Amino acid sequence: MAILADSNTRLIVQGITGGEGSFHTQQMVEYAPETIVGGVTPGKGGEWVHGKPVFDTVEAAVDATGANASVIFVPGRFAADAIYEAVDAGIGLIVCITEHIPVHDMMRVYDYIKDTDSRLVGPNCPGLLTPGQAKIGIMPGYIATPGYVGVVSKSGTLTYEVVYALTNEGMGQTTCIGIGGDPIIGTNFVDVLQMFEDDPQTEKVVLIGEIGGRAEVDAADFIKANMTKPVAAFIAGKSAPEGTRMGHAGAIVEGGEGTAAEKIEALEEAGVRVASNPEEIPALLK
Amino acid sequence: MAILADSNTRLIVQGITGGEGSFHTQQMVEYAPETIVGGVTPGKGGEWVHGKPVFDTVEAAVDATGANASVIFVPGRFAADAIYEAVDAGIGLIVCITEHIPVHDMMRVYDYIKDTDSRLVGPNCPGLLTPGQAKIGIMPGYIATPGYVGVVSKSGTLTYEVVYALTNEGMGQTTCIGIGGDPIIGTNFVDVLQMFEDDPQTEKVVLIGEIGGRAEVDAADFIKANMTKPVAAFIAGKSAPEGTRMGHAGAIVEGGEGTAAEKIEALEEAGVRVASNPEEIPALLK
Amino acid sequence: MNLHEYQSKLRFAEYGIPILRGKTATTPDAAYEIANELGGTVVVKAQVLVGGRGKAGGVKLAKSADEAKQHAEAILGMNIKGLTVRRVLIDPAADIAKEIYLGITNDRAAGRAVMMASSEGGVEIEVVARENPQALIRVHIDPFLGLRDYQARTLAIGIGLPREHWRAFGKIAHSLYECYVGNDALLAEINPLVITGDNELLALDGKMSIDDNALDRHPDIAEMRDTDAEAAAETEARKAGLSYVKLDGQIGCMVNGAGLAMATMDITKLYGGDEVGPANFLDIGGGAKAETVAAALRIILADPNVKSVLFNIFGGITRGDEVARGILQALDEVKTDVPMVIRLVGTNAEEGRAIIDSANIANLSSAASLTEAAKKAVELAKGAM
Amino acid sequence: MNLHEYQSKLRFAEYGIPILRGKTATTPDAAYEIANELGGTVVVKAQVLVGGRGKAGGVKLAKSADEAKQHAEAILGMNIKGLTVRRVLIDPAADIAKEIYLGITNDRAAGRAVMMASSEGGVEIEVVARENPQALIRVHIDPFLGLRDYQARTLAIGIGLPREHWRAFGKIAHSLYECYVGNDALLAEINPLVITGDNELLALDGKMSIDDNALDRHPDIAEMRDTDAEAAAETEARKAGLSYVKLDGQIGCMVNGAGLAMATMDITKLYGGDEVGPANFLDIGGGAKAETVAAALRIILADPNVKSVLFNIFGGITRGDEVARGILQALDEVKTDVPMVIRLVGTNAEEGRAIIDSANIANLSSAASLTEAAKKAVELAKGAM
Repeated sequence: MAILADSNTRLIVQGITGGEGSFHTQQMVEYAPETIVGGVTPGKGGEWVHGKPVFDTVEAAVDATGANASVIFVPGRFAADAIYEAVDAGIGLIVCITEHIPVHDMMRVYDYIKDTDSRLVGPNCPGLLTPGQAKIGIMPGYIATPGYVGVVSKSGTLTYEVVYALTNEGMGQTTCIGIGGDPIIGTNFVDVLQMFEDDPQTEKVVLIGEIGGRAEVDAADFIKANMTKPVAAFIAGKSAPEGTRMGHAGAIVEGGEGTAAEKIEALEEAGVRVASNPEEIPALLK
Repeated sequence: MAILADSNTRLIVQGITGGEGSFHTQQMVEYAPETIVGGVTPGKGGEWVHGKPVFDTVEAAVDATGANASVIFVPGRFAADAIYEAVDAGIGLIVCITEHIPVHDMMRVYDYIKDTDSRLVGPNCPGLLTPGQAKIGIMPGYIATPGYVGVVSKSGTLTYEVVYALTNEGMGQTTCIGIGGDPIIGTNFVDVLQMFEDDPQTEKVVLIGEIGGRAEVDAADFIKANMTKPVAAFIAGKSAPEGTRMGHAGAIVEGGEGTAAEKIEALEEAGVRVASNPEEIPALLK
Repeated sequence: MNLHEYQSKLRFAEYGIPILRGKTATTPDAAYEIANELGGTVVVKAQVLVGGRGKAGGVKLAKSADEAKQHAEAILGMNIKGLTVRRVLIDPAADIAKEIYLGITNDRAAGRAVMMASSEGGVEIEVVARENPQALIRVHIDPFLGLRDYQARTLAIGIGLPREHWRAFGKIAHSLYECYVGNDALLAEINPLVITGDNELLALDGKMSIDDNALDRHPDIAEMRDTDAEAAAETEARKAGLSYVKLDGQIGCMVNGAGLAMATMDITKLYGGDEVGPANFLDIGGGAKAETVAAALRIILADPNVKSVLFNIFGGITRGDEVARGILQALDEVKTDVPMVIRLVGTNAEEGRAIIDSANIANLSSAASLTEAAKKAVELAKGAM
Repeated sequence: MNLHEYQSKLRFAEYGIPILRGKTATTPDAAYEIANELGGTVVVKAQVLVGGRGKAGGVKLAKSADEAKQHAEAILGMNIKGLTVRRVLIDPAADIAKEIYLGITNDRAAGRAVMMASSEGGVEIEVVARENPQALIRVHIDPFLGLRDYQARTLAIGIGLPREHWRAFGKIAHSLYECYVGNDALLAEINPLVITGDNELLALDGKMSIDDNALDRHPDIAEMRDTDAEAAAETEARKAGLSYVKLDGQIGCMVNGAGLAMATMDITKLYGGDEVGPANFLDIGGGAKAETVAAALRIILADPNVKSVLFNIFGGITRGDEVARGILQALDEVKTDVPMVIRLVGTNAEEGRAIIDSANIANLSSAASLTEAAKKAVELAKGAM
């Protein structure tokens, strides 16, 4: 078991012929060859990339391959369209790696997708990894190993850091998922926490948050009310000054809201063990 | 029992202070005083019309009165907005009497409302009447009497004609509903036929259609597949020439599609008894 | 409201769809000037709001300005399916390699716009839909998202358009969608959309129909209404707020409500058989005010075929006695000898009928039911023939 | 990207929001001219991208052009919270009867835009939200439908606006929404929106923040970027495609990934305590190409406070040996004596560390874990102080 993706996933890559798309397709094919069934680039239908067929539209790809998941590598200005196309073609899991999508585009996407059966992860996220089974996105496969810890994070390399630390301590993972740090994202902490709570294989959960917004506080409320499994957390940006954006489009403390301190307080109050250094996480889970 | 509205309905009138709104509010209040709980006209909050309080917004009206239904009498260019306001305020049944709403406005309304819990009847319809219990819209109350026949129609006065004929023959009605003849309407024949089929009090059903579109053919397919109760029908426009619009925004035979002949054929094929004169309907139901 | 080809194509051009830059003429001399200015071979096309003008001889190729003038002379004033041609469009002749179809309209069943493409351009889309339905590719459009790139691509792929044209086709599809929405159109159609010998895409012929209910937000379009293309009576009815369509029969029908008006037509036809039938569709709308009834009566009686008149008024909320008085007042204004039958329903309908009867108007009688009224009107019409 | 008050208000005006038609000056003489032209009492307002300019003396009333010139002289060049004032706006003085607040931003939790109004204008909205939350009325806006009339009305009613102003307020709310969407704004705020003595509504002060990710579709806005308001290093970093924020500490941090960069800052602070801490946030993005590392290093070393540098690179897909070579190449370009610690993770990380160590660069050492690296960098910084 795992969440969202496993060895039965049938994934297509939107933007498969682009530089990023092609490179990461190769990585994904190497990691779990059977799970990658094709790709889409308009006008390149009929070509092959890393042994996988390319289609002109998502619908054509779905018809030919029975794809049920898609990962998006197209440039920012085409990304919203790629998401709409995947939704309209009935793709159940859409993982958008693309960064720099304008907030107004994402507000429309968010509204459109919520009344459909599709789930969007991201945008501007590393995707997800179910060790030994499926890799959707850009998370390096070698950092993870199968096991019983679920990892959910707003971040990219910081996630790798924590997953790598878990693996080094012999604590394998069910699924590692980066939900992205943008202001508007398709899947939030609470959604994933619920999935981990429901997943029989996941025994413990790691949450990696950062300054900005109140998603971590909502997560704390959810954990307090609904979670039976132990949760450890790290919140990045304790030392960040107010009013300054720290890289991520969402990482900014505005009007005193969204500080690391208040998030840590809420999480601790919900019984979560919060690390002051990401390398402490494995110890907190023991 | 009845469908959509009964003596427990709590109705507000959007556009209650206008000429049409005020006149028909009076009619509705006379018919079923308890079912009318107030009205909305922006800027007129605090006034009273026919003994009913006026509010500035639908939300305020719902908060104060517990309204669960709304009837809309505002002019065409404000009608879409009035529908959105009613939907957003959580009104379950929205009956739009207003005519001349542009099709492009209605396509947006139709799309917006379909993912909500609200049902729209109309626009450009006479509304509905559950004899002895509730009157929502402009159908004259005196033509109907309580009984066991459900009536659904695209038309206005033609509906009155049929209902009046039923009443004169001693055949009372459960609910009479005019769905409107515009190209895009919120509730279609099939929706209402399903409700009549499910309504234990309704024993027989009358369907009144007209040329244009294929709603009557869809209704025939539905009746054939799903209905156990007897249905009689009349289709107006047998003598209408192709390519000419007959009053209703939707009543036009285009490219040979939507003729009365093909509708009558489909209905008869589904076991419906189709009248060649609306005054025959009561006899066909006996 | 339907737009002429030249009007539709100018709208298309505003939205970036490539068209031929022809001009219109209402005289042969003007046609000569335009053809001369354009140079080379031109096409002279009747601007008339009806299909089948090609077969009727309303579209002609001209190799010279003189020839264009001759063709214009023949086409201007031509009667095509009852409409007189008052304007021709002179377009440069196009070098056509391939004709396709692209159109958009609202799909009632889906509640959405549907864009359709077919590799068979120049053919009426209804014919393609009927005879070769798999050749017609459709995409439904979310009214809030608008046409998506992938949908335009789906159309291009579906009609087998070579890849080199996808980009140009996609731009035209987007433009057509924007033109459809921006003008509150019920239909916007490019037929044919041609690929030229130079591999360019070009809208050769176009058709738009605008939603009458939205004309108040498009005053520029409302001004373009071609009243020449309407029967005079229809123009008059429209101005009086009535909905009127002239038919071929002998019984003038005046009814409140469109559905009831159609039903009334149907019943006169039912009882009139092959001999007499409805002379018109006419919906006078809610109530029966004297001035509305008078206007309607004038329009009905202006038709020389009319041998009897049938009033069918279902009063709804209005009282029957009020309706009766309104009708008498109207009859006072519009004097006529044509026999008339009136059938009134509503509160106080009996009082209404009594008022009609006691007015003792020789050519006006009343009936209790629709069936009775229709039969009477049929007999009266037959008697007057 | 934040816009100045005058830029925001000009955008508002484009969308039909009433503003005062003042002008900006960069010299006292120009301020005199503007005040003279406007006549009467004027307000001289510092244009600076930071709050609290009023308290800092950056907003002054002037009864004459001479007085305006004096105020401009005092304000131009003034330092407000670290930013130098280079421009003043001269507006006619307004006759204020009442101040309200109207703003719109995106609500992350709802995934939608939220428009907010408060009867307490002129106060920072965060303060209202904290101290008097029931005074802040909010409506969430469907991105496809846009602001509805009834929502504007809900705001007007909620803040107790007299009915006579609903219409004008509604128009401004719609315009502000259109301005927010049309400019891809993250925030558009009128504060205060005033009711004048003549009962007119007027946007007296405005603030807009534009989505950096959308600037390529707003080249006109991108050109308005006020690089004076950025630290020079931030401008340089932005041009190099780096995300850099200067902080007050002594340890320069170079990290790939924003979250990891923040975590690295936090850990240097954790181990540095009150004595030393992070000198910056710096995300070099994916991979670690030599030229990117070199540009980042130059920016870090330009800060005279920096006493040690900490590289924390999680190679992801990239191989550790490649990263190590990229860093060595960069160090070859940018010579420095500042002590540096490098911590490398990724495939072939050990090989990478071996390459670093064998390069035998006196001031560069490697560490295996983030904790070890941070502790080392702290020690090195303390040692260099």
